[in-house]
Formats: sequence, C-alpha cells, structure tokens
Amino acid sequence: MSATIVSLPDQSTARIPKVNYLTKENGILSWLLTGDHKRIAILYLISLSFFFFIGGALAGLIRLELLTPQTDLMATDTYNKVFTMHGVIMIFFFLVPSVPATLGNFLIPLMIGAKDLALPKINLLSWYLYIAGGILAIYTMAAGGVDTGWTFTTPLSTHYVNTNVLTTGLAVFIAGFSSIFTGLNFIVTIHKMRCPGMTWFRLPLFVWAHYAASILMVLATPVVAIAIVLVALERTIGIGVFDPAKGGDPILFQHLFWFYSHPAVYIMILPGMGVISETISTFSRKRVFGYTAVAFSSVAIAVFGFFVWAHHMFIMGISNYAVLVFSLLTMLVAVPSAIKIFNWTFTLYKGSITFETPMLYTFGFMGLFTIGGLTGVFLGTSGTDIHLTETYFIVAHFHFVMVGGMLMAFLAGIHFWWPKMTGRMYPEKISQLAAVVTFIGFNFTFFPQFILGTLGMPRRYASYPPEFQVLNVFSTAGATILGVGYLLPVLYLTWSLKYGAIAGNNPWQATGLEWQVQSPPLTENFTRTPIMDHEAYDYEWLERQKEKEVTTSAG
Amino acid sequence: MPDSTAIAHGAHETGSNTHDEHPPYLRHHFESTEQQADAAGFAMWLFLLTEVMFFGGLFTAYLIYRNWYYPAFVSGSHQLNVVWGTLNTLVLIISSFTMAMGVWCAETGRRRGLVLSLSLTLILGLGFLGIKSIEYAEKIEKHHVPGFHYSLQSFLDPQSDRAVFSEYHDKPLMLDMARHTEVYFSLYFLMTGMHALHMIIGIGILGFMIFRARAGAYTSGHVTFVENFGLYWHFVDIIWIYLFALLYLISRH
Amino acid sequence: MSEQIELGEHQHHDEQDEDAHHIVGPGVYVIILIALLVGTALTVWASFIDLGPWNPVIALAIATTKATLVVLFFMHVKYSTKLTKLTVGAGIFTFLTLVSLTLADYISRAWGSW
Amino acid sequence: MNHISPVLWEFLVKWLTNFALIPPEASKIAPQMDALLFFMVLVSLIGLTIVTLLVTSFCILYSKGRHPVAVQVEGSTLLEATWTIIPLGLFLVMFVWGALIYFRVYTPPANAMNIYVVGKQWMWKAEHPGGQHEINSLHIPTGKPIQLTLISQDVFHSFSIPAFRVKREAIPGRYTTVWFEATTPGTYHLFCTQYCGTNHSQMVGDIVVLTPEGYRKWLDESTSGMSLAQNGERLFASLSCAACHNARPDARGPSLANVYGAKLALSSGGTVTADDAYLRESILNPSQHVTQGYAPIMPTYQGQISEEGVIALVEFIKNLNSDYRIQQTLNTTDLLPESEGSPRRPGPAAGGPAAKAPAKQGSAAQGMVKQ
Ligand code: HEA
Ligand code: HEA
Ligand code: HEC
Ligand code: CUA
Ligand SMILES: [Cu+2]
Repeated sequence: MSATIVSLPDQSTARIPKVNYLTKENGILSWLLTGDHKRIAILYLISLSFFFFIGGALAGLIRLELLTPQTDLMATDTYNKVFTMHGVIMIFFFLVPSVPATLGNFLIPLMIGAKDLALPKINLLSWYLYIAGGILAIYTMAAGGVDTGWTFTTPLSTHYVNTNVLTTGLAVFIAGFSSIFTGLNFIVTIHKMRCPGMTWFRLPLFVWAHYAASILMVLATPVVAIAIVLVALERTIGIGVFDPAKGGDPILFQHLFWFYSHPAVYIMILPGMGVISETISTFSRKRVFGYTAVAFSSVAIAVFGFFVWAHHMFIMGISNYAVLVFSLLTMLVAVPSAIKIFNWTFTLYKGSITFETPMLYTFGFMGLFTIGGLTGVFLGTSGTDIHLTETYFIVAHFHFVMVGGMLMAFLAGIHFWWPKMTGRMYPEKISQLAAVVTFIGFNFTFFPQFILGTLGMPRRYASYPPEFQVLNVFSTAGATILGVGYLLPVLYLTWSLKYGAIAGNNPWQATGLEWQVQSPPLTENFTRTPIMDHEAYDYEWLERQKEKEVTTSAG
Repeated sequence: MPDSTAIAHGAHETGSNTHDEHPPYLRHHFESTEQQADAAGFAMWLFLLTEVMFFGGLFTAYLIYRNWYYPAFVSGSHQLNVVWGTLNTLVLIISSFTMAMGVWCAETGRRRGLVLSLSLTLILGLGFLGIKSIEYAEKIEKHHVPGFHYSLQSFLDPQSDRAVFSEYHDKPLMLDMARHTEVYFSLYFLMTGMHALHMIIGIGILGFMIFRARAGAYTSGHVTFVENFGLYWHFVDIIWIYLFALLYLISRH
Repeated sequence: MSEQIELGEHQHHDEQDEDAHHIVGPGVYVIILIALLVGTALTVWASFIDLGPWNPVIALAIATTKATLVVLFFMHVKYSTKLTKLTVGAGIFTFLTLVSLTLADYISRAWGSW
Repeated sequence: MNHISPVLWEFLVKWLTNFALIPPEASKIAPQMDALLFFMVLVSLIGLTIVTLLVTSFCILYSKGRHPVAVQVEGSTLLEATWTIIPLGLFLVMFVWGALIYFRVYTPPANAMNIYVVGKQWMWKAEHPGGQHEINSLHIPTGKPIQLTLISQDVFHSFSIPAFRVKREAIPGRYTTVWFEATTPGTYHLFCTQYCGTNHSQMVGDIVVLTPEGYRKWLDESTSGMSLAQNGERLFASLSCAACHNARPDARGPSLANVYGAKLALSSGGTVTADDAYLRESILNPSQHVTQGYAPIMPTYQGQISEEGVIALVEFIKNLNSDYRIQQTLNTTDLLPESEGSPRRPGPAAGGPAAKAPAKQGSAAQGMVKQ
C-alpha cells in the first residue's frame, strides 16, 4: 500500500524501553502469580490460542468427515463427540473470553488511565479458573469425550448418553465463573477507576462495548451455572426437574440455557465491535461517526439481549404466543447492530483512509457480520425459522457472526495492539496476505453452508444425502484455506517478537490514552495519574501534541 | 494551563482527594482508600447480582411446577415443619441483626463489640444449620429425598403419616399427582441445600473474621471486608425469607 | 481548551455522593429487627387462615416487605450511592425478566395449540 | 478440462446439473414460505449492497492518497434516525409476515387427516388412522391437508420435510402438531433435525407423496386389518376403562362419547378443550385436570401403556360418537386379547383365545424412558 499512517521511530536508534511490564520481573512465578492486568492478558492470549487451535483441529476433522456423504472417517458417535467438543471449546474456552480477557484486560486500565483493574487478584483467579476449566475440558476429551452437542439438550444429556457430561458440565461451570469475575472486574474498574477528566462520554467505544458485555457476563452467566447444576443432579440422582417421566419439563432447561446463551452471543460480539470502533477510527483518522449512538447501541444490545432467548426454541414446543413475543423482540435487538454498522461506514466518510492489516480485518468484519446478522434475522422471523432451524443455515449464520465477525475483530485487535503489547511491529505485507486469505477461505467455507441449509441439510449429521456433496466439498476446501489463514499469524507474530521493527509509542498515530505511553507499557502503566482533557478520538489534539513534541516514555 | 496538561504531564499529584498518609491496606493501584472501599463494595454488590440470578433459575423452576402441580406442592409443603421453619427464620433474622451490629461496631471502632457480634452471628448460623439438619434427617427417614428410594407413602395414604394428617387432613393424592411431590422435594432440597451451602461458606468466613477481628484488623479504619461480608450475610437471609414463604407456607389452613 | 476549567473540580469518580459513608446506628437496626420479627409472625399467622388465591399473594408481599427492609437498612442501600441503588434495581429487573418471560411461555401454552 | 482432475470435473458437472438454491416446492405452504425467504434475501442483498457500496466508494474517495487530511464530522441525527427506522421497519415487516406463516403452519384446518408419528432413538414410526404402520417413511396423498400429531418416546427429535418447508419437534411427554398439504407427487427427504444422540444422522427417511388414487392403493396394500381406533378399542377393553367410562347412570367416570373437541368445565374452575393433548394427559396424569362433577379417582396409566398404545386409545376416544361401542366392549372384555405391541397381527387372531396379561410390552417400552 502506498499511503500508510505508520510512523515508526528511527529503527537504527530506537530501543524497546528497558523497563516495561515484560521485563520488570523474571521467572515463571512472576508470571503465574502476577497481578498485572497486562501479564494476565498475555497469559490469556497464549492459553486462548492453544484452545483455538484445538478447536480448529476438531473443525478440521468435522470438515474431513463431511467431505463424503458416508461416514467413512469416523463413526457417528465419534463425529458427535468431535462437533460437541468443537462447540464447547470454541465457545466457552475461546470466543467468550477472546477479546475481553486478552485485549480488554490489557487495554481497559490503559484506556481509562488506571494503574490496573480494580481487583487484580480476582483477575488472576479468573485466569486460573479458566485454565482449570480448560484442563477439565481437555481431560474430558481424553477420557472419551462427550456427545450432547454444546447445547446439552435435556433429556438427552440427562438420561440417554453415557459419556462425560458431568466433567464437561463442570468445565463449563468453572469457565462460567471465570467469565463472571472478568465481567465483574471490568464493571467495577470502569465505574471506579477512571482518571480525572475521563467522563463517560470521553471513554473509547472499546470501553463502552466491554462495559455492555460485562453486564451480560455478570447477569446471564449464573443462570447457565444453575442449569448445569440441575443437569448434573438430574444425571446423578434423578431429581426430575427436567425429566418428563417424573413430571419435569425438558423445555425448562432450554429456557435456562438460552437465557444465558443468547446473551452470550452478545458477550462474544460486543467486545469485537469495540475493537472495530477503535480500528476504523484510527485508520480513517476520524472520530467515530455518531459516538453517542454507537455507545448507546452497545448498551441497547446488552439490555435487549436479555429478552430474546426463546428465539432458539421456536419449534421446540413453547407456546405460539411466546413465539410471537420473542420474534418481535428479536427484531428490536437487531436494530442496534445495524446502527453500528452504518455509523462505522460513515466514519469512513471524509476520512483519510489507509489499509493496514487491522483495517483489512475490519472490512472483513463489516461485510461478514452484516451477512451473518441479516441471516440471524431470517432465523428470528418465526415463519422462516421453521424451515431453516437446525439446518446448516444456522451453522452458517453463527460462523458468519462468530468467525467472520468476532474472530476477524479479534485478529484486527491483536494486530492493532500488537505493537503496544510487545513493542514490535508485525510484518505488514504477509499479514495483509493472511487477512485476505482468511477472508477468501472464510467465504468458501461458510457461504455454501447457507445454500446447504436452505436445501434442508440438517446440522450435526455425520452422513448426508449424496446430492449435498458438492457444496460440502467446497466448504471443506475453504476450511483448508482458512486454516492456513489462521496459522500464518501465529508464525509471523511469533517471528516478530524477535525480529519485528521497533514500534515506538504510537505507531498508528492513534488517540487513545494507551498510545500515549511507552510500548510495552510500564507495569504501573502511568508514572503519574493522567488527566483527560479532550474528547475520545480527538485527532486535532494529537496533532497539537505532536507539534509540541512531547515525549511520554518514562523508560 | 493549556493543552499540555494532558497525560504527558500527568500533573497535580493524585487528582482531587489527596491523602497524605497511605494506610498499609491501600493497594498500589488505587488513588485513595475511599476509592478502594468503593470499588470493593461495588464489586460485592455485583457479585450479589450473580447470586440473585443463580437462585433466579431455581425460583423460576419453582414457580412453574407449583403452577402445574399445586396439589402435590401443598401436600409436600405439609410435610415441612412450620415450627422448625419459623424458628429458623427467627434465628436467621436475628443473626442478620447481629451481623448488622457487627458492621456498626467495626465502623465505629468497637473491637470487643465486633468480636461479640460476629461470634453471635456464627452461633446463630450454626444453630440454623443444626435445625436444618434435624429437618433433613426427618426427610431422609421418611424417604422424601428425591432419587433415593423416594417413597410416596405419605401422599398416597396420608393416614399412615399420622402426625401430618391429624393436622391437615390431607386427602390422598392420586398416584400421578403423588409422583409429582418428588419435583417439590427436589426443589426443596435444591433451594434449601443451595442456601445451606451459602451459610456454610459464610460461617467459614465468619470464623476467619472473628480470628482477625480479635487482633483488631477491622477496627482501625479498614472495615470494607466486614461490610462486604455483611452484605453477603444479609443476602443469604433474604433468600431464606423467600424460601420460607414459598416452601413452608403453601396452604397451611 | 474550555474543558480545562472544569477539570479542577472534577471528581475521581462521578458517582460519589454527598455523604460518602453514612453509618447506620443500632437504633435503626433494632427497629428493623422488630419489624422483621413481626413480619415473620404475621406471615405465619396469615398462612393459617384461608384467603383463597390471596394466600400466596400475602405471603409474597410480606416476604418482599421484609426483604426490602433488609436491603434498605441492614444493607444500607437507603444511604448508598445512586450507583448501588441502580445495581440493586438492575438485579431485580433481570431476575423479573427471567421469571416473567419464562412464565409467560408456560401460562400461554394453556391458551391454545402448542 | 477433465484431464486436469477427473474428480473435480465430476463435481462440477454434478453441481451444475443439480444446482439448486432451494429444495423443490412440494406443499401448499412452500411457495408462501419461499416468497418470504425471497423477500428477506432481497432486503439483505440490498442492505449488504448499500453497505458494501458505501464502504468501497468511501475507501476510494477518501483514501489517504486522495484525501490526505480527514475532515472531522461529528454525526448526524437525521442519518441516525434514517438507519434506525428503515431497518426497523423492514424487520417489522418480516416479523409480521413470518408470524402469519408460522401460525399457518402450526394451525391445522379442521378437515385435516390426522397421522400419528412417534419418534424414538433412532427411527420414526408413523401410524395411519387405518392402522397402517410405517417406519422411516410416510405415505401421503396430494391435495388433502394432513395433520401430524407427534410425540417422542425418549429425547427431542424433529420431523423435518424440507420440500414442504415444515418441521416440528417431537417432544417427550407431550403432543405437538404440524400440518401440510402436498402438491406434487414424488419422494422427498425426511430428516430428524434435532440432535438426538449417536445415530441422529441415520434417523432419516422418505416422504412418499402419492396421487389420491395411488394413496388409496397403497392403503389397501399395507393394511394390517385393524384400524388404529380398533386397536384402541381393544386396549380400552383390556385396561378396563369401561369399568368407569360406561355411560351408565351410576358410572364413576364421565361418558367419553363426543368428548373430543368439547369444552369441558374443570373442578379447579376454568374450561379446557378436549384435544389430543388433553386426552393423553387425562389418561396419563388424570389428576392434573379433573372434570367438574367427578371425583379424582381415575388411576394413572403412566408406565402401563406405550406411546403407541396411548395413541390408539386417543384415536379410539376421538372417534367415539356413541356409547354403544363401549357397552359392546363391556360384554366382551375378558375375551379380547392384548393388542398392544402386536399391532400387525392379522385380524382373525383377534377373536382367538390368546388372552394375555395386560400390557407387559407397553411397560417395557415405557421403561426405556427411565434408563
Ligand atoms: C457472536 C455470535 C452471534 C451473534 C452476534 C448473533 C446475532 C444474531 N442472531 Fe444468532 N446465533 C448464534 C450466534 C450469534 N448470533 C449462535 C452460536 C447460534 C446457534 C446456537 C446453536 O443452536 O448451536 C445462533 C442462532 C440464532 C437463532 C436460532 C435459530 C434456531 O435455532 O432456530 C436466531 C433466531 O432468531 C438468531 C438470531 C440472531 C439475530 C437476530 C442476531 C442479531 O443480533 C444480528 C443483528 C445484526 C444485523 C441485523 C446486521 C447488521 C444490519 C445491517 C447492516 C442493516 C442492513 C440493512 C437493511 C436491512 C436495510 N441466531
Ligand atoms: C468461536 C466459535 C467457532 C469457531 C471459531 C469455529 C470455527 C470453525 N468451525 Fe465451527 N462450530 C461452532 C463454533 C465455532 N466454529 C459451534 C458453537 C458449533 C456447533 C457445535 C454443536 O453443534 O454443538 C460449530 C459447528 C461446526 C460445524 C457443524 C457441525 C455439525 O453440525 O455437524 C462445522 C462444519 O463445517 C464447523 C466448521 C468450522 C470450521 C471449518 C471452522 C474454522 O473457522 C476453523 C479454522 C481453524 C483451523 C482449521 C485451525 C487452524 C489450523 C490448524 C490447527 C492446523 C490443522 C488443521 C487441520 C487439521 C485442517 N463448525
Ligand atoms: C376408576 C375409574 C376410572 C377408570 C378405570 C378409568 N377412568 Fe377415565 N375418568 C374417570 C373419572 C372419574 C374421570 C373424570 C375426572 C378426571 O378427569 O379425572 C375420567 C376422565 C377421563 C377422561 C377425560 C374426559 C373428561 O370428560 O374429562 C378420559 C379421556 C379418560 N378418562 C379416559 C380413560 C381411559 C382411556 C381409561 C382406560 C385406559 C380410563 N379413563 C379409565 C374414571 C376412570
Ligand atoms: Cu432424532 Cu435426531
Ligand atoms: Cu440467540
């Protein structure tokens, strides 16, 4: 690309600051017992990536099995275990904590001018809980897996399978508490730790998005926890609350499960939306169009997100009137997302746009999330949901929003803040290539699934009628490309740790507080409490700062 | 001062409310003790929200099945002992009061008062659990624990359960409805069990607090921990207030 | 910049209220304790008289009153910041959402074809 | 081309010849559903195009090369309102349209022919009113509304016919219904679309749509000699239902003649329409809804009759429009054999002396629920 905004310091003289959060203390214990939000973020980043690749390898197995109509690679029950673990790992151990636990953890204190999250020990505890849950999940896989689907549908999960439902449930339960503590910590931090001058409407939209997501984490997650407890007790002693033979109602489980899991999809997407607000502003050098609208739409998504859960149960036997209400509310919750998309689009208007890697991922996000979101509306419309539900249309929908949306945003964010986290730049050319490969591979993988779904191919099928094969082959081929697209960043980002160009404080000329300190930052973030005296995304302020040539590194 | 006041210059010491002396319990990342206490209190409230939602799932289940199987819930409820239940409610309310007194003692720096209040709270908490276990034992005796040899005897043939029958003259339930009493007892054990679990955790923390309070840990200004524990204890009390009304007092006339 | 002027007065966290830490004394606690004890007696008494459909309503109303007293006084919410009040409100609201929307399904199932 | 990769070539040919975006439209509701789908695809395409066009043109117009200095624009209430209201409006149109279709799919017309479907791990059992049974297939005529009454014996299943655009969950412990009217003869996919365990993907079958004549022929060929209602009658006799439901003046239970579809007053106050679900509940959980004027003395038959047995009973009661038949059964009760579990037994054996203990098999099947 010809025009960029990257402004790196003179590489021949530049140094990574000697004292920073990475070098402050050494030794494995200094990491495992750290209270520093930045180090915990790094711990999360490493462990999350690990789980992502396990989930990805399972996805590879799914796609390989679906290459042919018969069940030739694995038996049906193996296939069932594979997609269950794929879903469980990807959702609970990758996507829910992805952006919040890494970028959120790293950046929220920096962005609001605080020295740390309000509860550093709880923050570390939530990482340990996450790891404990993760190990349990891996153990479950090793011990023979579980085949209930990630939704744990009763009475299948309570009375009809004899796989490791209990350990998986416990793993999810523990991971849930990790998520609760993260959310709780964020809310307290955002309320109580903002630096002087940092009013609510000067907060970066990233922080708003995390605030909204945290509300969901705190209020929705406990409900899935109790649902899991009930499933466990049903399985072990047969309490009968979900057992139709004893007078219980299996649909009650669905209510409790989706009361969490619908808000959970917004837990997954909102932080990603926060990332997009930051990147799109930085790379078009403009304040986000309609700041307040974007901020409030995050909160609106969080609030409305609580009222729509039963749209996952339209044909499951809830009352028709409830269907009506929940379908209507689903339409309402879709609107704030549309508002955001259009505001981001108009942020580009009259900007001065450059196309660095984070921006490419951002464009990927906008296109794919729009498709994914709009197909969500197909599912939220009660009539068409009858035809589309439980088919590959859903699989395509949620991969578009989760992989095309959130994963793209995650990668955008990782690239964007990589210089801040490590002090070094990633290699631009190859990462742009990776972004493009991901985009192409993604569409190849998941677009055919919309057609498959409309044609009626059910999800969670190890074998399928032969006429669906062609589209499945496309999908599998695309997944291979996609896999490459995800492996590349791992390689070049690792490479850049040692060989990347020195980034300097603010390689993107971005306005956030986090960019005004050295990279990598000091353990205590700021030497003195900062004072916020300008609006968020104030590029004019930044210009004036540059003119004054104020250096901020304390190193 | 123009723009340069920005982050670059950090400026005025620590903003508005500067504290000269830094008490030892002030964590490094907080500006002031107020900020720290505020944050901790707020965090506690948020934690209580998760607890509300956790019990929320159980209350939802309760309301649904009570609606569906009302006769079973009535007969099930008659198996509970109102006297024990009321007594327990009183015990818990009083313990909530002593806890509140404890917080007051801490806030006003009364060490002995604090130790006394906390100890009373602990004793009352144990008393609650004691009464609860008497009740549980009775259920186990009558085979009213769901799952394990659950017995329908008292509901199919109330006369066999003299004590309860003489008081309420329950008509025998038909087999299908009688079976649904198991759902009632599931919810009973779940809700009271979950509540008891919270009590046990609370009592554990109380023990720790008494130990520390005797050393004067909470009476020298740093009362956040006591206050937050107080919130927890009162919350557990509130849950019981509802459990008592919902589980014990169904159609007692 | 004009914001500069406001900066001086700016508080650390805007939720700080007038009297940061109100200490509630034993007097209030004793009154509340008595109210709670009376409430308990009342609810037990009320449950032994036949009020038809009103029995559960009364029981819940008394329980809610008791809970409110505990929240307001024992838990100091009456003297707390707006933020705390809002937090309590948010909890009750979400709880009611869960209960009412779920029950709405169950109740309306009986109205017609499932 | 085909020397490059024969496999790839084969696929391309296959795809081009089979290329379809939607399954065949073989029911009356299908075109309506497709119209809505088409509308939504159109709206989505327009929306997506607008977003893409805007993004691309802004990227071109305002790329750094062309537009080196950004002009700060705060926002615009007018635009904000526009993109709130227009999508909301469109979504609401979809909501209303979709709700209309939803209610159409799940509100069967009064003249629909009812077929019972029982789902269990991992097969579908269909029971036609004439007593024809089929497994993993369903034969139906064109031009007649068909109502399915579904139930599951174990876990959730879902009966899906993409070509008809209908689908309904089979739930353990409760009836659900769906209806359709096939328009084009042919064989279509039947899928179980709710994940139900190991062989979920094998729980598939065929929907065979026949012309009315063809259907009549099929019915004759596959008749088992005894209709569903007749099976129900035998069960009614062998379970001694008539001991109470005998329409005598001193009967302990209400007369069941014409009870189906009637509005019944309940002793708890309120009324209820006696539909399939209500009849089923009455047999398995009689004290749930007690009819006014009767003591709650009816025993539960939960655990004694299989789902198929309940279906037969329900079908029998549905068709009961006089008490005559019941009085008949009263006289022959102890002669009748147990029909439960052996529905395919040819007619003549029915009169034979092979009277069995009641419903052994039924309870075995029910026992599966409580593994
Ligand atoms: C990150 C995760 C995520 C996100 C953000 C969403 C977002 C949405 N989802 Fe999705 N969903 C899932 C993850 C997610 N979903 C998952 C995992 C499942 C399956 C679970 C399972 O069963 O395993 C699922 C399933 C699912 C169902 C259940 C289907 C079924 O089981 O039958 C439904 C039904 O309503 C639904 C709806 C929606 C809607 C309406 C949105 C909305 O929020 C989307 C809003 C966005 C937009 C609408 C796009 C932007 C709009 C524009 C740019 C305007 C365009 C212009 C015009 C219209 C003019 N989703
Ligand atoms: C964050 C969430 C997330 C993510 C990122 C993904 C990523 C992917 N998913 Fe996943 N998926 C879910 C969440 C997610 N999925 C959920 C919740 C379900 C439902 C489960 C259920 O029904 O219970 C599901 C189900 C699901 C199905 C449907 C299974 C079925 O219903 O039968 C399919 C099928 O194609 C699929 C494919 C993929 C693919 C190809 C990717 C790709 O994006 C992954 C690409 C990444 C890699 C390939 C890893 C990188 C490369 C390597 C590690 C090298 C080794 C590579 C190989 C061996 C190929 N997923
Ligand atoms: C001991 C007597 C008795 C037996 C045996 C009995 N019933 Fe009943 N049944 C009743 C009574 C009494 C009622 C009305 C009160 C109620 O709804 O529980 C009733 C109600 C019903 C109803 C609901 C009809 C209405 O008007 O509410 C149906 C359907 C029914 N019975 C079917 C059956 C079937 C089928 C059997 C046998 C498998 C059977 N009954 C056996 C006594 C009996
Ligand atoms: Cu039955 Cu899937
Ligand atoms: Cu949803």
